[in-house]
Amino acid sequence: MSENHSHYVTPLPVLLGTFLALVGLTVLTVYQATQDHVDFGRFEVGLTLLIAAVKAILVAVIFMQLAHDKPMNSIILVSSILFVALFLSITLMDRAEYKPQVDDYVIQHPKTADSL
Amino acid sequence: MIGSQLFSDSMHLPTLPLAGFWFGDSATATAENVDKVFGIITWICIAFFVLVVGMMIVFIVKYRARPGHVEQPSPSHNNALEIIWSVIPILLVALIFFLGFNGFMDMRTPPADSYDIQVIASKWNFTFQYPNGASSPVLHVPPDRPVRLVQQSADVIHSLFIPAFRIKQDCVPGRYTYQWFTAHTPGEYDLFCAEYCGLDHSNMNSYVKVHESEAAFQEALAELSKPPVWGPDWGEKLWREKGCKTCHSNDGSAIVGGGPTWKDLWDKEETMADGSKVTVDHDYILESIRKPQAKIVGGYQGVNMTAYPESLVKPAEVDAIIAYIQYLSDAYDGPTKEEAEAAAAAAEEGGEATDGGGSEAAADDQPAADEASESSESTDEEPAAPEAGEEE
Amino acid sequence: MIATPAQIEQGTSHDEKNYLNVSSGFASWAFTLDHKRIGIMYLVGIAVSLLLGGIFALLVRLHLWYPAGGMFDAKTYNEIFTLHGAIMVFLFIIPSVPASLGNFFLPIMLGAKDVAFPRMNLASFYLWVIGAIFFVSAMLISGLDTGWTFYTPYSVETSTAPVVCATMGVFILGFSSIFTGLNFVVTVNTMRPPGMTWFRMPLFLWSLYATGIIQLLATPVLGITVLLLGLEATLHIGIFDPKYNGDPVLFQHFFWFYSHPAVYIMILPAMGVVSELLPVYCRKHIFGYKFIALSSVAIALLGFLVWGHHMFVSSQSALTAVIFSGLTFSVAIPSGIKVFNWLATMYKGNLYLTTGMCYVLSFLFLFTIGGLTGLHLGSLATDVALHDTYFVVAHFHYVMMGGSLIAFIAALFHWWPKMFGKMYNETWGRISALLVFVGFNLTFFPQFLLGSLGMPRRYASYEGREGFPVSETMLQQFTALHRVSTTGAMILGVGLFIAAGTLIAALYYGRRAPRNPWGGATLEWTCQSPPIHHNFHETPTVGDPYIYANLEWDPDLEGYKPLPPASPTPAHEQEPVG
Amino acid sequence: MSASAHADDHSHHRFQAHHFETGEQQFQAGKLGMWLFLSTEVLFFSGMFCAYAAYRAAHPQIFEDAAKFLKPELGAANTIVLLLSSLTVAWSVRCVQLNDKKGLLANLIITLACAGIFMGVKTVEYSIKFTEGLFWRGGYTYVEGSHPDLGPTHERLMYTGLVMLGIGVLLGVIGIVLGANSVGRRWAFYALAATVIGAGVGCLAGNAYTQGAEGDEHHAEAAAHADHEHEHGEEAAHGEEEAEGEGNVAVEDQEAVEELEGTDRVDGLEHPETAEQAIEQVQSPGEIQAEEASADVVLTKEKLVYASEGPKFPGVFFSIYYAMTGVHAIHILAGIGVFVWIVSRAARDHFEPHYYGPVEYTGLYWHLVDLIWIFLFPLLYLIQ
Repeated sequence: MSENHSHYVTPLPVLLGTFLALVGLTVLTVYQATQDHVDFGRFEVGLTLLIAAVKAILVAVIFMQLAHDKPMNSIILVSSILFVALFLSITLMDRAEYKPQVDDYVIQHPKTADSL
Repeated sequence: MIGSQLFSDSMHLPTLPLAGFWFGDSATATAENVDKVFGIITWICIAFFVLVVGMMIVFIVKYRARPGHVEQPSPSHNNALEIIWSVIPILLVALIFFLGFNGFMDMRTPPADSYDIQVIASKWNFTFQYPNGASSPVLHVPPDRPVRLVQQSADVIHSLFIPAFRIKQDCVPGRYTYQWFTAHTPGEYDLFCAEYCGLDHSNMNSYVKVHESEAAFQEALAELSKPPVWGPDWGEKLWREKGCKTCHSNDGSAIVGGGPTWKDLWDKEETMADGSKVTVDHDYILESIRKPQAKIVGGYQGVNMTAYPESLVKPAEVDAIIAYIQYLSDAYDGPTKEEAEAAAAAAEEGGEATDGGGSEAAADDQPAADEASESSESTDEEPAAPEAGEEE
Repeated sequence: MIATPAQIEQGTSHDEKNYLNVSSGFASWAFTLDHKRIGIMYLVGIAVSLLLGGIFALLVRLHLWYPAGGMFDAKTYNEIFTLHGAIMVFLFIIPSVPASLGNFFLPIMLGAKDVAFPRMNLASFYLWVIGAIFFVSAMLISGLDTGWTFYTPYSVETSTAPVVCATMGVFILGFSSIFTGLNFVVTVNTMRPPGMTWFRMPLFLWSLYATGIIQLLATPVLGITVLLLGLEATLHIGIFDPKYNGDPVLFQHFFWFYSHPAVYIMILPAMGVVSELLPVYCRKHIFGYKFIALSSVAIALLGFLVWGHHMFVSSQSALTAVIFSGLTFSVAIPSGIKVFNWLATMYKGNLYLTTGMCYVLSFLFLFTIGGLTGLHLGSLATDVALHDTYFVVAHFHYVMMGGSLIAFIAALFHWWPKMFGKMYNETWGRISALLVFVGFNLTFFPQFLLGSLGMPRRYASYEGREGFPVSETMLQQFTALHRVSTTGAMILGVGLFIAAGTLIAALYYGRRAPRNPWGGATLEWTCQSPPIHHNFHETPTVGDPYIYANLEWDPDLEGYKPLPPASPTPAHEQEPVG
Repeated sequence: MSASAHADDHSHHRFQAHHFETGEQQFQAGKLGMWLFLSTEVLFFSGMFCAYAAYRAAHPQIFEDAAKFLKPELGAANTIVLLLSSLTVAWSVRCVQLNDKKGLLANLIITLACAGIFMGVKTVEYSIKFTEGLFWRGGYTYVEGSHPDLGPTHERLMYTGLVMLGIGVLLGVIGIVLGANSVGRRWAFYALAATVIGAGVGCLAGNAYTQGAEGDEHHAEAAAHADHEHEHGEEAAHGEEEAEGEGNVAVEDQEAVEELEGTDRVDGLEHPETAEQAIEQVQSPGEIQAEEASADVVLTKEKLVYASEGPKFPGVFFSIYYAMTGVHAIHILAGIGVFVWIVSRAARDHFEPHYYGPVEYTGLYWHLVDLIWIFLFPLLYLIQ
């Protein structure tokens, strides 16, 4: 190790611990989705995505070292996610709004087996 | 109905002379409102334009570099000034937004009792279908009655635009779209396709006919719902209106990017792309209309004809088209026009005699037999035309 | 601007090898990592694109002289307007100011030797070339008739090969654009010299920084959009094509999420150019520096919130339309702030009407009209009437051509002496500016009237079809206005050719340019004309880039030279803005 | 951190570009550039996430039906493989910071092997779907209830895996021979060998697992099918002549449609024939039928829409599946290419604690690719 080195070096236990946590969360989410005992109904998707988000944050903060990096880099990542949210939210809101016009048309014009 | 409430408020705005300079005819209340909003915005624009360009010209004259003239000290920033020229525009654009919002909500909110006309846009035609089953390439509307256009598209995106009504709405394939208007001035107004839709986009125009009275409208509608008695005549009309014309010639000429000509097509033995041979008969033509990709004549593989389901071309119309194709063949031996008309006259006489002279039936039940079931169902909802009785 | 001893001894090092003659041969250009040479190569490519797009534009105008269309059949006309739009947008305007002038001047204005990633910079240029080749091949295959917007399902229904070719081109050009933006943002962030705080950066850099942000955040969405479009056209993945259960309106959301911010990729650098040139030619400190700088960033960010105003009649829901209309007006504010600040900068100045200044004034006039007519289109009720008509065509030409192109030409005249070390002919320059101004207004103002009368855009003829003629009054109005417009276009074309001729003639016949012909106080005027390979011998010191009191006209140099640092300046002008 | 502290005390390392003042400036510029690039990647993928969300929101049924064709176990295995590779990448950065060349190379090689395994498993998944006809919308040929013979596919996959193992070993040997006098070249071959061997292992393991799982499934399905037939016995008695191949509509549904037509008129559109058409053409994909076989059926508007979308509609799910995983796989391939180059440079001692930017940047890229998979996996495989 170079003594005057100033970049943050992630300790090995932290790396390994993060990895184990990630594997644990993966097992958890697969179990949650495939078992039949507990059904969260419509919250299932949200729960699955929540677990994914926790995993993503672990990777970003520890593996990608955002915790010990310049704040600018975190700002970049967060703002890109904000723009994705903007894009998705308005587009999806619009689609939900005009869905009836599509549905009515689809019912009136069913596609048959041999049409495209 | 907040929209129309607010909308009626903005009707009190003074008329601005500028609108007349920019726009042509206006035939709806919506159009007048749009013109007013346009006028207000334009005046605001002119005020700002004069301010900016006027100051610019004054500065150019006053401060231009010339012998003996040097720049004068002045502050390089002034927060109060910055805030003033940020806030005033904010207030003005808020006003403009509000005016536009009012008019728009009105445009997008058809009255509950509006008269529905189906619009089927296809390359490169609009077909307007009326509740009694009649259809036409020209939009016929009654005066002073809200009309809702229920729009769909058979192929790509089109947009129905009536400049004199200041309305426009895309016809999007795979869904319905709507717009409405109440035309108050009878006359004929241009109608355009405003969304680029390919080769003949610029020829996808038509016109709106706002009739003088409800009676005249009903009369026109009754006239429209009579199919021409002679098949080839009707077929030729369909050939023009349904867009067949753009790809299939009727005189033997070849159309670039189009399909086979209809001239002498009947009974011809065609060689398909896969080598098989097919004789052009009723079934083959029907299939080619419903499922154009099923059998493709050799040499036309790249041509991608749109399928025409029953919603676009009814069975009777297919028969008319077939009659027209038969007529285009040299070997045509079907009835002549005179014979057909004589036969129809005879049939009508017979029909009248047995009918007992029902007055309502005369107005609506004109369509061909195969359409009767549809029209009788759909006319239930139709408010009875007040003048229908007087016509008898 | 505080002068350093190194700058005072200007004129002595005139004979040093500059970036143009430091090495020669094809390879020395083709593989150069020098941002200046890359900028020049971009400039050449962009000029060729402009010429090509301009020829197509003139063909369109000539064709519309007659109501039935005078020159081409409908198919050819559709291809020509598509190529005009696509070439102008993707190959010309988007890279114009940033990739050529930005590349050349951004590092110099920062006092840096190069951009942060010179190799990526070169890659960006070659990606542009490859993208352009794809476009040209789409043109040669012929049949690209979708309009530059590639709306589905038409774009997946018409002939596939040219569409796939063109979308591949767009995809690649997108990466070129991303690389340029990324380079600029990183360079500005990490390579500012000591003393150059954020609020001491020249405003041109602020605008390029804001542009870079848009390029980074918007362009990838275009990338995925055209990728999915290509897959739709070839494999029918059913995301955008209703025939396969896709949604064409979804495509429009995807497309405009990029393409609206792209409008600001086009106009922001132009605004930066104006903010840079105006104070120099007025000999005044820019008014409201902070407001102009921050309004650039505000425009960049607000530009992402308004894409739906391209879709008011495209059957997006009424709710969405109302939201987007409201947000659209928010963009008017920072644009207005800029215009007022520019005007205030002229106040009590000493205005030198050089060619550059003439074009800048032209910009102010045209951009004001372009911006104000945006109000008609942002307002919902009027947009329904005006959408997809010539009103829209006129509006965006006033903004993009009257804005971006005019500012681009202004910048070329302003910086030409620095880039090539030669002065151009001022008389011919002013003539070109006048012709362009007159021709432009004659071309596009009638189009506002055409549009409000109801003339739809992208029409190959305007007499109506057989059996359905356009009404007589309309036809007469359309014909007259189209003819005025076509006449104007010819004048505009002549003006642009004279401008190009003036600049090219300067290379051969122009007198040698001094270091600082206009008296600018930004760092590029402290280095030699043309600059040496590494721009500066040592990192220059930095002050306020808009204080001109320390510069003095020297008739011998025929340019400005710095006064000794001790010279007193009026207190209010020294006041730091940052 | 240390930008200013660093500025004065460092001699220029050999890879410092001329236009940077210090190595630290270069490092930070590169890192910022990489983060900006990653933000563009996030936006790039957002388009596909948007398409996913749009279609899922409109047709949840389709997505749940179609997802049953994906094997969560394979996805989970791939997730863990990618997480492991993320760990080794982070670890390799730590190694280079600590000047541990052996650790750096070892970690990078493991990363590449993981990338290989990931691609191997993906090959298995894609091959099997192609055999079953589960293509994107335009090419979708899957027929409900059909069970294509997967035997030849499994066989082919097994040979593919074995061939890959062979190629991997061969690449290793070539590395030893050709790289005798170039350590960089030798390690580049080792890196490639590790990737290809990984791919072979992934292919074989994935193949073996799916083959085993299918066996079980067939048994279970056969049993379930018998029950199913039983339930439907009564309806069959009503007489469904056109039952062959196309699927059929439950008779109760017809009444429901009539009821719907009466009550829920579709926005003023009077097309009496269309509702009938819908009934005629409802190709009830097995799922609806199975669920709605019970007595009290109400054919909701949603179900009517679903039935009207056409038999190939589930292809839209696979369009999005292939687009998302395909683009992701392209990113993995690009990452593999860059890592091979990094291994080669690392072997040539190019990196040291003062200059390791390329390792860090590539690592960031790799983490992002992993990050995207973290979202793809539950969205595509775990929605039920």
